[in-house]
Amino acid sequence: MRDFWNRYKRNRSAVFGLVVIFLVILMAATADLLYAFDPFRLAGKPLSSPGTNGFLLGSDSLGRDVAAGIVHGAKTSLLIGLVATLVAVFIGILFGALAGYYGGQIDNILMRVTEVFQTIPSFIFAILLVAILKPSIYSVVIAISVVSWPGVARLVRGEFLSLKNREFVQACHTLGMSDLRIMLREILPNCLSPIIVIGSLMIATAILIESGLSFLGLGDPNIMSWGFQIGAGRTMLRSAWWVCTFPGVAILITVLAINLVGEGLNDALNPRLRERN
Amino acid sequence: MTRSSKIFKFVLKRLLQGIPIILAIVIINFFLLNLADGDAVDVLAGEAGSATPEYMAELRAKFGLDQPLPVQLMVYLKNVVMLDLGYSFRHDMPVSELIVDRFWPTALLMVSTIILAVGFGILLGLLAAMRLNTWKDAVITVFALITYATPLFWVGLMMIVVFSLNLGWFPTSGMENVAAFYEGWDRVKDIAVHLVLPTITLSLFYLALYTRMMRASMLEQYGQDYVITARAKGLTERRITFVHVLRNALLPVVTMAGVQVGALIGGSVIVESVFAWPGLGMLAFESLFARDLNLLLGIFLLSSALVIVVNLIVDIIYSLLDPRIEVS
Amino acid sequence: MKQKLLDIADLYIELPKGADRQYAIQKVNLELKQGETLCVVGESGSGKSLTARAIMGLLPQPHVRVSNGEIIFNSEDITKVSYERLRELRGSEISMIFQEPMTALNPVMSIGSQIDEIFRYHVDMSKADRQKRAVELLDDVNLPNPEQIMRAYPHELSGGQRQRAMIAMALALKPQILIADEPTTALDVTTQAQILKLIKDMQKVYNTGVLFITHDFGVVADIADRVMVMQHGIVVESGPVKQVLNNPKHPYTKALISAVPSLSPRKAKTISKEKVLEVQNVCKTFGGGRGLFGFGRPSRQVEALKDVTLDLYNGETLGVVGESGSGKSTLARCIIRLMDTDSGAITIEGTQINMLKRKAMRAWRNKIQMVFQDPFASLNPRIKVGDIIAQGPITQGINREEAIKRARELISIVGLDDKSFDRYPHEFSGGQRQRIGIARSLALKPEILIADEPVSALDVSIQSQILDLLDDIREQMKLSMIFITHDLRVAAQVCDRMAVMQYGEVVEIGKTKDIFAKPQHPYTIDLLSAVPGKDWKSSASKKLTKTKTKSKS
Amino acid sequence: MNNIFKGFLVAIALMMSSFAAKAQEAGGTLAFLVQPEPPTLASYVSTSGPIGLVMPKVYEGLFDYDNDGKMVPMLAESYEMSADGKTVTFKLRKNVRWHDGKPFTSADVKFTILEVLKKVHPRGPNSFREVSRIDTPDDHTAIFHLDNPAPYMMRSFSAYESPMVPMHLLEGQDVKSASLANNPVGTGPFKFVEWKKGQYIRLDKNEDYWQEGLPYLDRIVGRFIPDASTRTAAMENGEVMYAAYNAIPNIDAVRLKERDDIGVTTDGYSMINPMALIEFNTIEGPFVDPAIRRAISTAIDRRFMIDTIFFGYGKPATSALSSNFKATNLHAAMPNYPETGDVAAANAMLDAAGYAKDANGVRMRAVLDIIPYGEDWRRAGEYLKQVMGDIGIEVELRYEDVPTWLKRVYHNYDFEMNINYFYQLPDPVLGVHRHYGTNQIRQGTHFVNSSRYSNPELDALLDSGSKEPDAAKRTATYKEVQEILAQDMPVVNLFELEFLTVYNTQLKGAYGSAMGAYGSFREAWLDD
Repeated sequence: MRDFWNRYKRNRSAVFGLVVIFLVILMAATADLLYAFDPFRLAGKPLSSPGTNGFLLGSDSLGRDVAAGIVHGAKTSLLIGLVATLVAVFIGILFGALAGYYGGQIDNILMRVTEVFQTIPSFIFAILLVAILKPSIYSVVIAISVVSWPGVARLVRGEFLSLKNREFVQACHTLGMSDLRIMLREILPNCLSPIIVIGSLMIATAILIESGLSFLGLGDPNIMSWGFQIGAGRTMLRSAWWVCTFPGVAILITVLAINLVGEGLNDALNPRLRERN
Repeated sequence: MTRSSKIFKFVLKRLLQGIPIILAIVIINFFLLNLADGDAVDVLAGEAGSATPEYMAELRAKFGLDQPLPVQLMVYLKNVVMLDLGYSFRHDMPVSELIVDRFWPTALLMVSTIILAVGFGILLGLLAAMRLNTWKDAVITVFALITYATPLFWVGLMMIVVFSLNLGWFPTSGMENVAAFYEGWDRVKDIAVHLVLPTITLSLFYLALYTRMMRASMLEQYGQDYVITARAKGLTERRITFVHVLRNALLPVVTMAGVQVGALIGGSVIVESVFAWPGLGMLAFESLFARDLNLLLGIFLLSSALVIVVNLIVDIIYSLLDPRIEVS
Repeated sequence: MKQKLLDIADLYIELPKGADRQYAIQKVNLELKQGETLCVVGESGSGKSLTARAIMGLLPQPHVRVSNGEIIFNSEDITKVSYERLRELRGSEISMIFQEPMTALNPVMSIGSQIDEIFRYHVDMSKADRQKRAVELLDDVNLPNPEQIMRAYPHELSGGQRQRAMIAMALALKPQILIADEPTTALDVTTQAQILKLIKDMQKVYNTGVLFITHDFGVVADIADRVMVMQHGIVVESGPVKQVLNNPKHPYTKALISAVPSLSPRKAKTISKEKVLEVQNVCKTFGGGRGLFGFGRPSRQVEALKDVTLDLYNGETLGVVGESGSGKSTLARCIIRLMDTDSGAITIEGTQINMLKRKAMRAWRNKIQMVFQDPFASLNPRIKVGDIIAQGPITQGINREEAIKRARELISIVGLDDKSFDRYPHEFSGGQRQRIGIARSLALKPEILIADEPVSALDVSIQSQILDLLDDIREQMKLSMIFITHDLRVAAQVCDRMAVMQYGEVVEIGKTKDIFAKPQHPYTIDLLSAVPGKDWKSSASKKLTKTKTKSKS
Repeated sequence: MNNIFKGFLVAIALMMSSFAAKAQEAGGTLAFLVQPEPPTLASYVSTSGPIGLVMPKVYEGLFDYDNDGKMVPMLAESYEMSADGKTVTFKLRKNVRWHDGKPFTSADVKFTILEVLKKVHPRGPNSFREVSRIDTPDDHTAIFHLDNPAPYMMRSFSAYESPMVPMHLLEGQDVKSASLANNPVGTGPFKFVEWKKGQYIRLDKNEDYWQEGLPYLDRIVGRFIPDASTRTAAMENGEVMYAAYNAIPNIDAVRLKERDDIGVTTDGYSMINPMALIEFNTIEGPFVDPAIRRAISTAIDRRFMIDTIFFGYGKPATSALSSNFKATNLHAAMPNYPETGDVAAANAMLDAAGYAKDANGVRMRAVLDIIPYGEDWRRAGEYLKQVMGDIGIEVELRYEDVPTWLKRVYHNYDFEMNINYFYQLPDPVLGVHRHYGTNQIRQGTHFVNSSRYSNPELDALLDSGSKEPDAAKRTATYKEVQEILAQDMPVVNLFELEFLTVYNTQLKGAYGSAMGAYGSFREAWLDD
């Protein structure tokens, strides 16, 4: 663990990313302290520019506080990113592990299913799912997970394929260990590093997809998120730039930071790739 | 077996393998769409202003929407097998005509985006890897990270503001100048000018992706044993980079490009919407909200087929780049 | 008088901060003359490879660099010349071949174009001339069908062919110095012998000075004129080959030499008549590609085992010897049910275990266990050593406390510190890991132990320790053992009987002594004659045994 | 007052004629926004908005209507009505040809009215319900025989409302699926050339147009741009010159208005009278009690909604009827419609009605559905959620797509309250009755009485309102109607929408008529 941290901290931008994410999480966690009111509240004069009328980052067309929205929206955006990724990773591990471990017809069938989901134009499919399930935070999470798991499945399958022939796994067979135990206890922990790396990048992508869905008007109307703010502010980009610029910057910074952390994790977990020799 | 006949067999096999996938996609979407509330008739009636229930029932009968679902599905599948994608409820036109109309703009945007993203991605990744840990590497890396992390529509809107309104270099939207209706060569130039902003916008995200990937891939390949061999042979760094490392480093990028095609078709919805580009993405979006079942299924069918074909092409390119992979 | 080609004086190579030592090599002095072969011998981590790289100017800079000393090649100091000059020297004056010809060749370029490059970057020749010269080269290194090889890609050649191509490439411009970094380690013995001969032959033709890096004294005995022994970056001994091999001065050299297994087989012991394992007519086929939708019969097939029959008697060690692709590992995996057999019978105590269902097989798992080849791949890096050893008994239904007690006992039996129990595998060296692997296999108190190349990934000095340990344990626990190896020297040391396999068939089986004395099958004869250093070792070992007996008496 | 108004009109007329005096320049292409892309071009089957933007340029009606509502002869030169009002004789214009060269005759009129509009048009069966027979004694005379007098029919002959279609291209076919739908052949000033899906519809000048010298423009192109910001950018860049029905968002219109080359007008919508409102489910759910509905109406700050969401365009509703009906003396301001809202009063009303707040200040929970026609309505929903929260009604917003929403509100009645907007049209009979009449509770029919409000007293008043010829009595009747509705409030009116047309000032002669964007553009021209 210490080793890992030593390797991680060698990548300065990854440390920077970690600090930023920490700050965003802190912001989300203390949202109710920083802005102790409903972010949808009509807090003052509409379309106040940043710094006027007591609005740090300005207000939107209904007079809602953009800063309050960003702080409260952080919670939603991070949660959507995290939950959608967890669900996708779970499905991906399920498919990938079974396919990679058992091979043969099971692999064949599961990979065909994966291929189907990889072939469907993903964003349109996500839109379809949200439209059918009706826009809500749950349908957004489901849609993002459904379109993101095939990548994980392929990755996990590849890892399982190579790990299942490793001698330590064969040793477990010779001890008479059950398949489930071998998969969960022996193989899975050994492919966690690439899963963590791809997972961290998926959180970033999920946040971007959420904002894209909100841009098209498919976000949850009852929950403040950065995507919602952008969707609500995009028509006034020219007249009141701050309404959707600040949430856009929030997304940019968060996604950037998550990416930096992802790369840092990648470097630290796969030290081989770190530098040119 | 000769190489070309091998490739032919491979292509045939892959296309046949694609059929069940496409069918599965069509069937999944058929049932998903039927889970949704409301149908095409509701939308048409809602738009028309008012319509009596009798009139709506008549329309449903005309569209075949009064049949039980399995019957509808069988009828649809039977027609698809006969290469008939059916009739768009909303547009009152054969789906195939509608789709073909919108296919070319989509293909144009896709191809130009892929070329731009892959081409520049490879170039920038290469440059960053060659100038590792210099300011050039830093600039490229930061550029890639930022473009990767910026929401697409934001980039699009900003492009319009800067390049159309402030600088006046490019039109804001559309595929052709609708006042002029150019013919021949002028039309090609006109479309090219309209293509610039949407292509840049859509490709920025993928450009960033490929840049980062190419950089990492180059670095990985630089660490391989054959590079040491090449150095031991007294080759120049130039030759090592551009002949030995580059070709090996391209492999994962090519694979990635193939995987991304599906996402690209879908991801273009936003760009099509922002730039009023007449592609399949927007058509799918509209037909979804119009519950234009046949049209949406047709788009899913075509775009899935497109993804499969592009993946096939990528695989063939891959096998040309990597002699270890045989097309079979 | 042979001209001095290379003169290394007082060379230090510095490692980056945070490495396990400051210098990779210290105070290295070395000379190489025309037509001479200098062997640099050492175990992993001795700094022998970095020394070679330094001569080519191929250190992984800037982290690893020459911090002191000079490398004079024909009156030029290689550590000081310009990059451009260095590039000129590489490939034309000094060239190099590597251990792994597969990774050392660019996988996506044809052999022809990889050879062609050398000419293009060093001499001015027309395309046709270059082409012609390349074909000649491939012909010189005895590659069949040179024109076809020109067009081939590395993956289409066998390991030996790839190494020949590498040699052709290295010798293309008749360099004065050839550096060979463990060029035969990854090859089978018979191939190794051929490659060594090839290098010798080429050396004669071109009068090249060869710097040969190896860990195998057998190879040294076959090829070297002079020897230099390195340990932890320091040259501990050097001198003419006969002197070093037969009269080692430094204790490390002595230890290394005595660890080299002798080719003379061990004393045969009386073998019990009781069969503990019978393998009868076992066949195994691997399938290739499948039909259109991934269903249906496999289309390409490889026969890995053809009608294999052998018995294991109580208390004996049966060696299964063969080169890569002979089917020896497949056999081991079929016996322990990691793979299913296609036909035939594998019988223990009257039960045909190869037909048992997975669940039914579970009960038989504690009869038969396995020790794996790669100590790094055979231990799960995420699980503590104690748990690795204890998990077998726990799986078999023994309660946890009991299992842990047994694990602690085994840890001491295999000669590890009790503290090892709570550590992770990566904290251990290769030899220690192999001990852990042995402890794991013993935890179920098996009656039969299959050892699949248990020492081939280890340094020589460690090898003998592990072999001794296995022998002790076999005595102590009354095991019967199947010992799989490619190395006849090792087989000679541990096996009571041995079976020689080729292309999935057992071509010869019998007492070890008998086979070594009177091999019947031509393949066995080939194998025996290909063992490196056999002439030296058989004489040397006699001598050593003599000295041993002397000191005892 | 009246005189001043007339004087004003004269001034405008003079100004117009002075424009006319400056020679209209022929030629040029007009690109205008059509938003969204129309489903088909069959304006004889659908009255969908975007179809109306395009098709009146191709198909013509028998008459047009000027700003005063006077009939302007188009395909018909004149008409005569019999004394009993049961026979109407139309004299048709001669030398009018369809775009394919065939002459336009009385047979076309007869076919259009009887076989097309009366059968497949959404409003035709209503407009022409009394027409029993049409005689065509010659090619240029059409005699309508009515069962009862139908003066309202005479207001339905515009190109948008009742387009004349070619009999020779429809006869003997299923009108609903005829290929004419997407290849229209009309008599209008512009000919259909092509429809590039997702891009534009192109109409070229009809060189053989019956009115000599018209149209001025060589070509008009309707462009589809899905994204609002991009529409604005295209307008700013001069890539399109005309955008009606809020195709340019109000916030941008307000900004663009400041520019010299762009104008903004609210003219051209007087026939439609749009009203934003909340429909309540009066049968089940939390809003059965009218007291709650009154409290909600009282709490809402209508001025705030207009100013923040529509940037000042719109008028606060003051009754069930639009203030535009003041012109016909039908409108009367009612209580429970405070312009800037009165949360305290609303809370008091709810307290009085016995709905106590719980510890969290919540009296009840409810779901508010939002009409899925764009961001503005989402903003309205978000505002309403806040203001209802202030009076102890905790609201959850629901925003679904069009088909789901239509099904929910007008078929399943599975809603509690719903933001919507209705066209009140030129007369309450046409646009208002459908909200409240018991006979308008028609499950499965869109935009009728989804509140399922049923009040026999009101039904009687509405019935007399539609038949009463006397203006004063009608005023009284509708005052009573409005009083009842202000008490029962099955629907809370929010504000009268003002649609905006944004145009490039180079474009002349295309705006300011009663039909506005649904006009023919035959007199539009470009001034360099």
